[in-house]
Amino acid sequence: MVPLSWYMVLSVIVFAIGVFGFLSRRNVILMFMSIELMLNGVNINLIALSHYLQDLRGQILAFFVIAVAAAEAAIGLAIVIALFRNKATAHVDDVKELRG
Amino acid sequence: MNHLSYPILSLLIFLPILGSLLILIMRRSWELLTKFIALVTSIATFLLSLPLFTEFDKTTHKMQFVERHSWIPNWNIHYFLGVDGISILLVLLSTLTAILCVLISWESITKKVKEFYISILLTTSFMIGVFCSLDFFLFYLFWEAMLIPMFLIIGVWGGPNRVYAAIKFFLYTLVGSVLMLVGIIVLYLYGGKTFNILDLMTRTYPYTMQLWLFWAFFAAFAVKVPMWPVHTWLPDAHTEAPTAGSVILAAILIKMGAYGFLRFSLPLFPEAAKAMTPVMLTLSVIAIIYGAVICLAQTDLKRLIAYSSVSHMGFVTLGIFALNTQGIEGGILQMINHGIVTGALFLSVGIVYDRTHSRLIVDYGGLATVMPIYASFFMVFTLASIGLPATNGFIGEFLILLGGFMKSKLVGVLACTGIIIGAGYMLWLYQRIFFMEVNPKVYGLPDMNVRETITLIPLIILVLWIGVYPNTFLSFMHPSVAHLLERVSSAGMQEAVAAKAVLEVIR
Amino acid sequence: MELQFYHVLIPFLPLVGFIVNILIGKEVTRYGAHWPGVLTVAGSWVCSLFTLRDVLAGHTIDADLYSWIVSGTFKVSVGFLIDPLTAVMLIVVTTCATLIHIYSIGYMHGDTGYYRFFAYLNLFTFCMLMLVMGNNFLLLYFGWEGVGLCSYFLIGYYFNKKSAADAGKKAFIVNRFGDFGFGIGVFMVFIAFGTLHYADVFGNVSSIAGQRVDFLGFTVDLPTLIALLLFCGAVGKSAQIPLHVWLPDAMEGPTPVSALIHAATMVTAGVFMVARCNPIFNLSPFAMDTVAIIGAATSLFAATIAITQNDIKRIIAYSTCSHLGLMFLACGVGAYAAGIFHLYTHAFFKALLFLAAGSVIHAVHTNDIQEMGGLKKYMPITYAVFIIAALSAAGVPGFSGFFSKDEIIWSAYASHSSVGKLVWLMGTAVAFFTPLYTFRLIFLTFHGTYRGGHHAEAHGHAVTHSAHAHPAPHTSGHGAHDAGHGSHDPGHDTHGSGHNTHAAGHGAQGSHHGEHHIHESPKIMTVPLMFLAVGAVAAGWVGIPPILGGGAHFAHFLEPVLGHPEFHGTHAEEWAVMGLSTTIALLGIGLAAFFYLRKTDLPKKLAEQFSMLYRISFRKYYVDELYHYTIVKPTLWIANSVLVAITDAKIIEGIVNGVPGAIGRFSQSLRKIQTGIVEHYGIFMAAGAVFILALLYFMR
Amino acid sequence: MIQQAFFAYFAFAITVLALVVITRKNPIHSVAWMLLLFFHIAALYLFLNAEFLAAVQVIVYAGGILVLFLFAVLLVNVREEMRISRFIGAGAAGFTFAVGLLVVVLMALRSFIAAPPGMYTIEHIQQETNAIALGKVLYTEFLYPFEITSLILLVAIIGAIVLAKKGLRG
Repeated sequence: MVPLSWYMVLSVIVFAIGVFGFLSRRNVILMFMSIELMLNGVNINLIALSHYLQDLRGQILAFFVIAVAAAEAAIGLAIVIALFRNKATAHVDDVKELRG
Repeated sequence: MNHLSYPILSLLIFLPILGSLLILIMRRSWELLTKFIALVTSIATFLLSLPLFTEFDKTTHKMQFVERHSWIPNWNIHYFLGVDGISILLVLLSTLTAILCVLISWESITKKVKEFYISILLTTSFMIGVFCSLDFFLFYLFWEAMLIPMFLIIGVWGGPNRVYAAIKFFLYTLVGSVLMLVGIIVLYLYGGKTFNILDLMTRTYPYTMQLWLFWAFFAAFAVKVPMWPVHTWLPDAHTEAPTAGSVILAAILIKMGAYGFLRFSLPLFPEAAKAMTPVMLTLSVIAIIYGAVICLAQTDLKRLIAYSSVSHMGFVTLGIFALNTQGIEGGILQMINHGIVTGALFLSVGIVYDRTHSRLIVDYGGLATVMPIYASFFMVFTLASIGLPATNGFIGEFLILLGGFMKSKLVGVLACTGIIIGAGYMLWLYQRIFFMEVNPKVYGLPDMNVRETITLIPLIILVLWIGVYPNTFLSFMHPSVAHLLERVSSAGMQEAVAAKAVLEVIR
Repeated sequence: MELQFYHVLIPFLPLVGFIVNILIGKEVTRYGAHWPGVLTVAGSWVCSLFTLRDVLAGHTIDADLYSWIVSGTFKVSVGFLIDPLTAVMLIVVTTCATLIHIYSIGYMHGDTGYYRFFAYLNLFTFCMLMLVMGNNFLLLYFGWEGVGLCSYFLIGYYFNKKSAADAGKKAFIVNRFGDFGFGIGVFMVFIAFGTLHYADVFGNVSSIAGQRVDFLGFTVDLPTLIALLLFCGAVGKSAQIPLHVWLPDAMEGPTPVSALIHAATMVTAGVFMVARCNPIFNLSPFAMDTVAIIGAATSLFAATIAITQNDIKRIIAYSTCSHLGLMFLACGVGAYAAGIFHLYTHAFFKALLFLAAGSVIHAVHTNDIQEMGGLKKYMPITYAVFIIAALSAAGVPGFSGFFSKDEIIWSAYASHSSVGKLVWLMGTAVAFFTPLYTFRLIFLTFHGTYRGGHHAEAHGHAVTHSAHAHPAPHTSGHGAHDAGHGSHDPGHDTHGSGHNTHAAGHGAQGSHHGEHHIHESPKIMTVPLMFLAVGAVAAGWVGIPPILGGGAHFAHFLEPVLGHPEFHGTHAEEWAVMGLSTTIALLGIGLAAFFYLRKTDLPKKLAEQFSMLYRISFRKYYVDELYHYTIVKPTLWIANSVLVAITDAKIIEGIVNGVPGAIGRFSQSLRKIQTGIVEHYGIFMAAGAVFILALLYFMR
Repeated sequence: MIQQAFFAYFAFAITVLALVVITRKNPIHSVAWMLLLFFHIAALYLFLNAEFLAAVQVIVYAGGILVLFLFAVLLVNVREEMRISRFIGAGAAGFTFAVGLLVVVLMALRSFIAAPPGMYTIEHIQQETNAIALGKVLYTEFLYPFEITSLILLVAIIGAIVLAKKGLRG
């Protein structure tokens, strides 16, 4: 029997890798992938907990996470395309409209 | 209690709101209809306010035309309205001013016409509300609500530097009001969980607390008046505001401060008010002289009149804090007078501004040749402003100075110098605008048209009426002022009695 | 006796005239504006005569019309007090006003502001009558300010001209300085007596005798304080030192205005007020002495200025100052009746002097006596009345001025006043200067040869332009034409007296022979002159002193109001004083004749010899300059440089704008964090997450 | 023991693949590696008796989202990243905070205390199958969230169309 903590550690590691990717890459698409990584890390944790605590709510939450991830990917990528059309770049550091 | 069969004060407050709602559903292209609705509404409000004048019982200090309904029972908040001798004239002045503002803006406002008249009508409604409210919550509501349309009037329809002026006006008044809010909450908590102003007035508060509350309320009222040294928003706001905005500011809005002193500061904190009298008198005298001297240096017409307001309102606060009958009655009368005269001066300036689009004094000259009727009207208001006998300004200033003189001779003498300088700057202004050679820039300007003449005539009548027979107006005040003074002086006696008792205990 | 209808009509008839002319003058009455103007004033005059009859019958009326201001214990009414003093003033005011109104019909003929002129003149008459008839101090103040206002309007009547507008403003503001003291005096009266009603104040006047009050940190004698404060107002209104500066400038107004307001009536209001308040003044010897000294000093001071001036109206204006000083001198030594008597005779001869001068100006279109001369052959009537007025002013026996002036000088000599002898000396000196400058004026104007040809030529051209209304402005101020209201030529002092077509015709033909076209003024102007001349001769006969076989009826008439001063002096002394002042006056006339008829080059030489004295006199002792540099400039400097530039802009606005500014700068620095780069936001987010998690974990 | 071994493999593979995904220069490669990563995660779900979610993982992530990514990558300039440095300047900071996060959460994990187990035992789920058990809970207890999720998806669809369409018009 694999202990719960192993799953949790794995989940944290995947999440941290996602964070690292998000912070260090400048390509928007890769940043989105990093976000997906983070979400997956969370999902692993949720499903593992659902399994070990014998409670389906974990799986349902993961299910919602996947749904939201799909929505987010759709919108995010649409934004990327719009951005690329307007500025011909997919690099976040070229986008400085928010500069105060 | 209200002896009329209908709730007259509520009608006065809600009629302009109704009118503004009606304007709201107008199409943008129906400008003329919009204007007429605004005009009819304001005239209707004025006519509706006339029963106040005729039905007012001048023998009692009690609140009249009272309406009281529970509003938010949880916090003991009431919809509580009523007027007495102190507020009734201001209500009437407000309703009159509304008509004049609508008339004077008839042609000068060309953009966002709908919104403008909505703002004017809302302002009217809130002004009346401020003067009628007898519940602190309701009062504060109107007091602050008033800022919004006024802010818009300055900020949207004002001159080139309007945004700065509007924000300055807003922040200045807001900072003062917030301190008053704190004061109101303290009163609520301390005074038995009620916002009822009349109830709160019957209580006595510890001296230290009175002092703190006095200054909290002072912050709000002094900014509104405006007293020296928190007056600097006024020139900017007046200068940048459109004519109607200046008129409302001058005629009503800055009266709210002086009204606040009379309605709240004196009866609620009588001992603090008495203790602070020297400070208030000093500030008033500084305002009178400072405002007058600084007028001599102005090059902008509206700015000059704005600074003269500082000086004239200095007289009002001087009268109020002279704490005697003559001073306070003079102060109230001077509030009305200043509303009429300065309002009229701003209207007059608006009339030429519509023609020349310049507020600079150097752009005028010889107008008496070009616009003789206009020059005559302006002359009457100038004379009223410098307090010539038989105009309203004289009666007010005389009573105030008499009151001030009875309080302290030094104050009286110093305040009198304000009158000399007042004559100086107003006549010099008049000379530079109307006399001497005709400035090519004003060459061939048309004289006042019928609409403009109609706007100014009621004010001329009031100027002379108050000047020749002021008792019509003074008689409204006598019982209320006497009651107020009784409250103030008896508080001191209680204090003295208490002090004596303490001394005896110590012995 | 109750207040009669015609008593009330006296002041209000001219008010009706004013209202009619100001409302419909422009459209309806226009060049018939004199009808409402003159008729109402004449009506007042008739009513005044009835009133005089009542007063002579021994009635005194003190009645209220209505309650004016009521506030607490302060109650004041609009009401009239009619007693001998009022009656005298009513006669003086309405008589002069009526004659001058009639004269103005001719003088102002053709002016576009014709209706305006009569409206103001009526308003003035109303205010002046309110001033003299009011039964309380506040009504006195009302009239006081009202006449000041009309004076402002009328001095600045040619408002397109800067000097006129300036002069009007100056008059008003200088008067405000006086009124400042007067107003405080009124307050003090209220504080001392609890009322402003004359009867109550003067009835209880003994209650304040010897009282001392605290005033601005000084403990002073209450009657002295009140008297001096009230006197401040009189100093302003009656152009006494140090507030005399406005009167000569006031000559910018049309000449009838100078005659009515700045000679006969308004400026004498100060004397009237002091006389009216005599019970208060009597309580304070110090205040009385001050009044006497200031009066005497002004009298001498103005007389010495008058001998060097060249402007015909200014000379008369300084003469007015001087005579007003004499009246105060009389009041100051307790001889109020003498002061009022001089006021009464002065009104006639000074109004006559002014109107005659106006007639001259009307003919020659200049104020400068150096450009006149030899006019007696062209203007015989004017010359004759001028001589009469001058003789009366100079105090030549037999004329009105002699009796009043002599009474003043004798009163000064004979009074118990501590300064009596001093002011008597000064008064006698004035008696020398008065004929000197008056006859200098006459000789330079009417005798010798005409010196104004060149000027007439230039003037003719200007007028021609003006009359033909060239579209382009020629001289400064012609802008008036362009607006379609042009009527007068502001480039010239008095041409504004109207007569456009008339004068233009002259100008056109008279450009080379200006002298030939000088002629006597029309009847409408000369007839009032003749009436006034009768007054200037005979008005004083009602007050002939007992020593000359008269009954001093005037003083007896006023005795109920003004009391009877006690004099000490023998008949011999009285004869001596009278003889001295008369001799000196004749000497003055002789000297003037010597200088300006015989040795006409002598004055110039003397002026060069004593150039400093001459310049001081010519520049009016530099008082205007003194005020300009000590009051006007510093005030404006404070306003501009200190208050606007420093206090308001720097200190107050600094604080006001400084607080939001500091917040703004703080926000500016915070803004830099918003780089707009997504990674940075991400890193901060992550850092925040780490921080919060760590916090939660370790703080657990 | 076998379970541990399998877990060890999958855990290792997931970690390595995740690292590979975020370090590729070419986004297309990243997408490809990510596909593999998602299959591994789906397999891990199977170990945890979540068959339905494993299927959803494959269908939605691998089949839907990744294809979307692929389209996006193809639409924008894929080659660009290769010309510029792979990481931005803040890479070091990112690394620090990622590691910090890892450390903090791992430390926090030590004090994790499991709640008492619920009613959905493995036997119970196996008895009525995972999908049915999940469906019952989802459509009863979580009906409103579920509906809201559907709304979110609808909004996302419309939003994506609007955003993309605007770009096309420009």
